[in-house]
Amino acid sequence: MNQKELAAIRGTIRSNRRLDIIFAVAGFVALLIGVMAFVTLFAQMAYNGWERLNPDFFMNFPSRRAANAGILSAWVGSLLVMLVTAVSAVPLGVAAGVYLEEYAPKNLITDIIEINVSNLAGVPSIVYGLLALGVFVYAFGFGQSILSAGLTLGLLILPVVIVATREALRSIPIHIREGAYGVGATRWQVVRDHLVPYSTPGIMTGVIIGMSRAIGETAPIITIGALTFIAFLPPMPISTTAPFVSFDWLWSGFTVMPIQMFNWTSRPEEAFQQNAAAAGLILVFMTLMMNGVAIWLRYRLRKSISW
Amino acid sequence: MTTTNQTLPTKAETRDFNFYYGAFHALKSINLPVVEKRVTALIGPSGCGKSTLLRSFNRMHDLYPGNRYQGSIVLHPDNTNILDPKVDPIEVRMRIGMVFQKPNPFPKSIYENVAYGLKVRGESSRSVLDDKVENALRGASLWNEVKDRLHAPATALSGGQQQRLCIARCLATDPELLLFDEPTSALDPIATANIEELVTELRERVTILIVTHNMQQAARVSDYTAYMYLGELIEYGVTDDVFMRPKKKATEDYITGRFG
Amino acid sequence: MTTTNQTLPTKAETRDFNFYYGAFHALKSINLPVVEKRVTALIGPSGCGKSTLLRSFNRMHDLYPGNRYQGSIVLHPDNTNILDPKVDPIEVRMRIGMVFQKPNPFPKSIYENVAYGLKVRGESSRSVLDDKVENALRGASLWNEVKDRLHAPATALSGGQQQRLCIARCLATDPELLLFDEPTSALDPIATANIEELVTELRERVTILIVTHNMQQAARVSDYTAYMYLGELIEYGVTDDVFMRPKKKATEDYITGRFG
Amino acid sequence: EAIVKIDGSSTVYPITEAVAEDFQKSTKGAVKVTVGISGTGGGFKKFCRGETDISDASRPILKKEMEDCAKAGIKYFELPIAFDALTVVVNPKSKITQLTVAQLKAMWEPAAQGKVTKWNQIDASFGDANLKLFGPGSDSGTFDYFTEAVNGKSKASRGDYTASEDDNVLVQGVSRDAGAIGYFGYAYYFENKNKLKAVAIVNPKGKAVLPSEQTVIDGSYSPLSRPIFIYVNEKSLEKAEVRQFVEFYMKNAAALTSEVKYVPLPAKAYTANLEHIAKKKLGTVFGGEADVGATIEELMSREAKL
Amino acid sequence: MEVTTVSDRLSRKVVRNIKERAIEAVMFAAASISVLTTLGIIWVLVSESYHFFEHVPIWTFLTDTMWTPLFSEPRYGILPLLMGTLTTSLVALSVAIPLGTIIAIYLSEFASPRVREVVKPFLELLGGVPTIVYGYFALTVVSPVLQYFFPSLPGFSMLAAGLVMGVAIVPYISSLSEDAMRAVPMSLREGAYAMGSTRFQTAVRVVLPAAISGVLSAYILGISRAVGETMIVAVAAGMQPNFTMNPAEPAQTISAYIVQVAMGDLPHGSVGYQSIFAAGLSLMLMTLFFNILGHVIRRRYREAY
Ligand SMILES: Nc1ncnc2c1ncn2[C@@H]1O[C@H](COP(=O)(O)OP(=O)(O)OP(=O)(O)O)[C@@H](O)[C@H]1O
Ligand SMILES: Nc1ncnc2c1ncn2[C@@H]1O[C@H](COP(=O)(O)OP(=O)(O)OP(=O)(O)O)[C@@H](O)[C@H]1O
Ligand SMILES: [Mg+2]
Ligand SMILES: [Mg+2]
Ligand SMILES: O=P([O-])([O-])[O-]
Repeated sequence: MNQKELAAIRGTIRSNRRLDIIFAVAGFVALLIGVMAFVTLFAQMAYNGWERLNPDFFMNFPSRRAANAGILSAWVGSLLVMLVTAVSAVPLGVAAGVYLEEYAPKNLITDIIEINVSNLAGVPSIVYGLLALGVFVYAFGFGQSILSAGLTLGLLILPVVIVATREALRSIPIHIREGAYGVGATRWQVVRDHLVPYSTPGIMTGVIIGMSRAIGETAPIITIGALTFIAFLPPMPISTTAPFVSFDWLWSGFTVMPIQMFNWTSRPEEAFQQNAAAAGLILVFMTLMMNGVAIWLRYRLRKSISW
Repeated sequence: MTTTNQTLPTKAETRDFNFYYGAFHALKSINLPVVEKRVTALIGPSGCGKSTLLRSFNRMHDLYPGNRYQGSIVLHPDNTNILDPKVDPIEVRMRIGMVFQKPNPFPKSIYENVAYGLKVRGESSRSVLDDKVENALRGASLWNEVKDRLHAPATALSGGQQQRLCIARCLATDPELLLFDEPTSALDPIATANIEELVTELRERVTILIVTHNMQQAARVSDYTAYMYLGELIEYGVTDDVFMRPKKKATEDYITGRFG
Repeated sequence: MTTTNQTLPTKAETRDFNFYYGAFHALKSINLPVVEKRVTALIGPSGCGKSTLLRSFNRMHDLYPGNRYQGSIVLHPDNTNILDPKVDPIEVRMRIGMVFQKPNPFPKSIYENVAYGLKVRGESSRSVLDDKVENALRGASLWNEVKDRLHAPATALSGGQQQRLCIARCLATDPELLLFDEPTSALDPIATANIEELVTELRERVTILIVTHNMQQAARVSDYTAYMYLGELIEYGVTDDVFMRPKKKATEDYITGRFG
Repeated sequence: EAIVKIDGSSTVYPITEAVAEDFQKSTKGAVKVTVGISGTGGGFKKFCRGETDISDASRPILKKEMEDCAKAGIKYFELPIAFDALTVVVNPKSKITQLTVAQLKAMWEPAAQGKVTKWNQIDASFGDANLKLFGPGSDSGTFDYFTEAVNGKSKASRGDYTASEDDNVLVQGVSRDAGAIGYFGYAYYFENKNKLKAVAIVNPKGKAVLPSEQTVIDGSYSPLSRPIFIYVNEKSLEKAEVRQFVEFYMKNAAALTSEVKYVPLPAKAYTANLEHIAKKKLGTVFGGEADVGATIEELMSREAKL
Repeated sequence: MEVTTVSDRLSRKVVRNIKERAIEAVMFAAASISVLTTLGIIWVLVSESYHFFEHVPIWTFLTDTMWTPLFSEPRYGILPLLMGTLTTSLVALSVAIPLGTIIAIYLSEFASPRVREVVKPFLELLGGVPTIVYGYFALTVVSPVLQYFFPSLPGFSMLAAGLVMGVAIVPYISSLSEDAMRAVPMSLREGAYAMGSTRFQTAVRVVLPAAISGVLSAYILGISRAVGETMIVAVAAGMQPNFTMNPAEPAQTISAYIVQVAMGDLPHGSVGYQSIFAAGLSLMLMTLFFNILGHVIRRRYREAY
């Protein structure tokens, strides 16, 4: 290649490179916008709510006096609702995911299920609220209970769990399956001994991401009608007298963090806005923790399971 | 089909066996005997159907939709046609073990890997398991290397060790026939030599059918060789005969490296 | 290093070339000439560093973190050391083309695939593009098969056609040196034969460096052969010499199939 | 398990919440009280299914709801507990200080939609600023009452105004827009006096009156003050804890109402409520219709019907 | 192998088969729950809307340009809500799609693995922030800032709500698009680089087209999210059914209308109450349309590397 051709090539490369640089800057700016949005949002809440973050705030029930009001019933409620959500969505979602990935024959029915799952993932959460109001609250008579709310959010995250399960299963190489079948395992044995254990971290990641979305959901909980003032905790699930476990709490009224926050933001007194900001901060912190756990799990997954 | 030494008992044989991936006719009228307690090698250019044939022996194709068997594969001495729809593929796989191209240990401990086949068969006594695991690992010449870390994850082993572990996993369940699909193609030369030696030793105990793309390997380890091309069995015979005095021009071309 | 026919001009050569994947020393002091308008084959057992060496010629390793070159690879006639940090890897890649093991056409039309390199080089005249695309496809013996469907997606072609398309994609930009990394290992025998024939034809126009695990292929297509083992260049020479009269015992063992 | 279940209006909620909080404290947690916000309508739906003991309501029970209750055999007491003074506010920069009901009507009536967009269309002296309207959502009791009082017909309003269920959102809106006017409960004005300016409303006697505890109780802030209620299920009252709660409510309503910035009823109204319960004066005095401008005395003396 | 008689083997097989079948049936039932959910949604929406449409002709519902179902002279035209929904979605998507795509390309092709490992979870966090929090952020921070630059902008506007909603959706789009681009095999990138492409050329001319079906799916999910997003628009967009596509005006979306009524005062069984189900049905049909579109696109552009 002679010098002239080389010079021409270098010119082309230089002009091609210019786009590289422009884009790198654009990418950086785009990222910055996202990051800045989060930082301002967080800073604003922290600025407004910082003072209210003391132990009393966590241990107090709601009150008409902003300074005495706390989030005890809200965070306990959120926790219990999440428990029901997890207990309902995880087994169902995992079983459905395993069925679709490992069992389902290719036919019309499974096609329908499949399209349906991807469609459900896009259904607005407020529509789930309408479903829950009609089905759980009235048709099944669960009322505005922890059970209704938990099941509603369970249905809401079901597609997320199903998709995460399928993805985790798909990432298990085919030769692991063949190895297990090769020594004479039945399909269920393969699923139980290999596929589910190996995909657990992946499934967990999906579940947690789904849950961190569910914990901040406001609209469907509003539609089923969460309580706003509840100055006691649901019955304890465990007792010292027989039969030791009780499921009464499932039927108990409740409130959750986003509802508490929503309620406070709509109060006339300025002081409640601080409470709302503090509750928002804690809510964001809760999702942050959950996401953190999910990220950590994903990291562990990459480390621990190698094929 | 060529003649073979019919004085030795056959462990299995395919009879007019055809196989279809959906509409694609991958194996055409294969008649292949597998002599008991001997090593039979399947050779042929890439895509000729070696793996397809091997995998038919333990009904691996059942796992995927659209595959179709035709004809029969008979397992002796009980004369079971393992392709018979009435025969449970799980039962077939319990009798016939398979080792794959890429070592595929489960991401569990070494012990759990070897014990898995036994557990699937309902064995739960700890002492029986311990014994059988040790025997299988010895059989796969792996015992000395791993006896101190039976509960370490299997994936931490080297490629060659992993492949021997997979062999141990099969041996633990005493298979009647052992299938190998290019067991050394993902391994380095030293690990390859180890596995080849192991195959030679195993032949005393178990019937072996092995696919390889390496003709030298076939020559070194096998007693019988089958040459396949485009889904057909071109030539079968005692290994030395096939390599030294191939009957078909196609076989000779392949063996002397004129293509492939 | 063995002697070589020094009367022919060399297109490129490595000088005391070492390569490290992080801490792993993958190539050790390689001195390899690549003779102009000839085919040089790199052979050796799996993992010996053939691909690593080949990919160094167009600075593919720059794409991943932690890789390190040492020594030089000189491109003639302008005597550029392509490993020099001052040399732009993009410029190197514009001068040196590469065809990979697995055909990797872009998910675009056949035409767009071949025109891609030209467009990257700033060519935008439709008629120039049309001409060069046709020439490149003819050069890769693909023109007749695809001329009626230039705007069909490239991924719809068969494996062998895809590989020839990838060759055409390189040819369109008139590379000074063409690198092939096991270009036929994913292909069937007929496609393989086509590619081999093409390589033989191409040698008239362009210098070729080809990695292959198939010794027969090396023997058939190459003028010079380099045998590598564990990151070292063991033997280099005219192909016939290396195959018929290897100087080193290791080379002979490998070529006669005693391992690998 | 002693539990009192309450649901309903968001307007009444702060008062009931305050009562519930203190009541629970006074029983040392022996009785549990829950309060929800499903809106007056949502509250009645539950109430008439027997799901709640008490329903908060910012308007009297309607015909449809009376029928529902009757069908389910639910009988109830209607207890007024406080006044809410609907407050008309403007941006502090605005020159407006007082408005007549007719002027309000000119702004808010359905016919004004899309046509009345400048202040000077109401009165030439108001300047040519754009008229920006803020009000509660069309499904709230406040909206019903305001439209009835101003436009003469419940739910008759122009639609092109910024509506929100959340009155703080309205506060934000009015405080940011120089040409803004809005209406909502007194408490929101009281807590945001620095950002808003209340407008005096010319009452039927021709006097411009600003809302305050005083003017509401003496009836001069008219027609924009309205009573708000709780409805108590008769059956529930048989439970000691509900009876106890209602009694506690009536005893403490005056103080707590002021504390959350609503206007309490005259003291005798609360005792009258308890008497009505004792005398089993069941049902509503409104006959399923909204009613504007009635004084509390008049209401207490009316005959109730189920 | 141990000697087992044929009958013994057969009986074991029968037990095994029954067990396997039972397990399969249970799993099938679990998978069917998702279908039941959809049927449940449709049943609830349709049965309540049915009563609504007894009062309101479908034609009026679809063509009237006023939505005042709770006023004394109710008008039942869904168009204003629809336009509010579309306008806020368009504003949101015109932020989220470019931003999300650029971030995805940047993370997948430009950023170092370390940066990616840190930034991606951070972005996903942004997607986990409760939308109610975003709503107040839009109202109390973004609106005033916008008003500072455009003094004529009202305190509630589709613009402010849409912009914040866009930021809230960015993580969905960037994360899924990045996944799709990561899934493009290295061999394609190597092919492009070997031809002398720069990073940008590789990213835009080879990787992006190769990942197009995944990227489009991410867009579709983003659209569904935008269309169904509730709390942000309920708080910040103004709750005023407004027959306009001008983002500088306040408006109400379908979802916002539903929460408004759900929290409100309406007696159940009234036409006003039923109207939320008709609105919900419209919303469901819209997202269904986009999801089916997404399905078709995925079919059409399925990755073929
Ligand atoms: N799942 C499948 N569906 C359709 N065709 C298949 C499938 N698997 C393999 N084939 C085709 O069947 C033929 C035989 O494949 P097979 O894998 O048995 O070849 P092989 O001899 O083992 O080759 P290799 O040496 O590359 O492993 C090939 O043409 C292959 O393309
Ligand atoms: N990215 C990498 N990081 C670390 N080590 C690597 C990497 N890629 C390859 N190696 C190691 O470098 C050595 C040479 O690898 P290379 O791929 O060049 O071998 P090869 O001769 O091309 O083998 P094959 O015939 O299997 O393609 C091997 O030991 C391999 O394990
Ligand atoms: Mg094979
Ligand atoms: Mg290689
Ligand atoms: O909740 P409301 O006060 O508007 O009935």
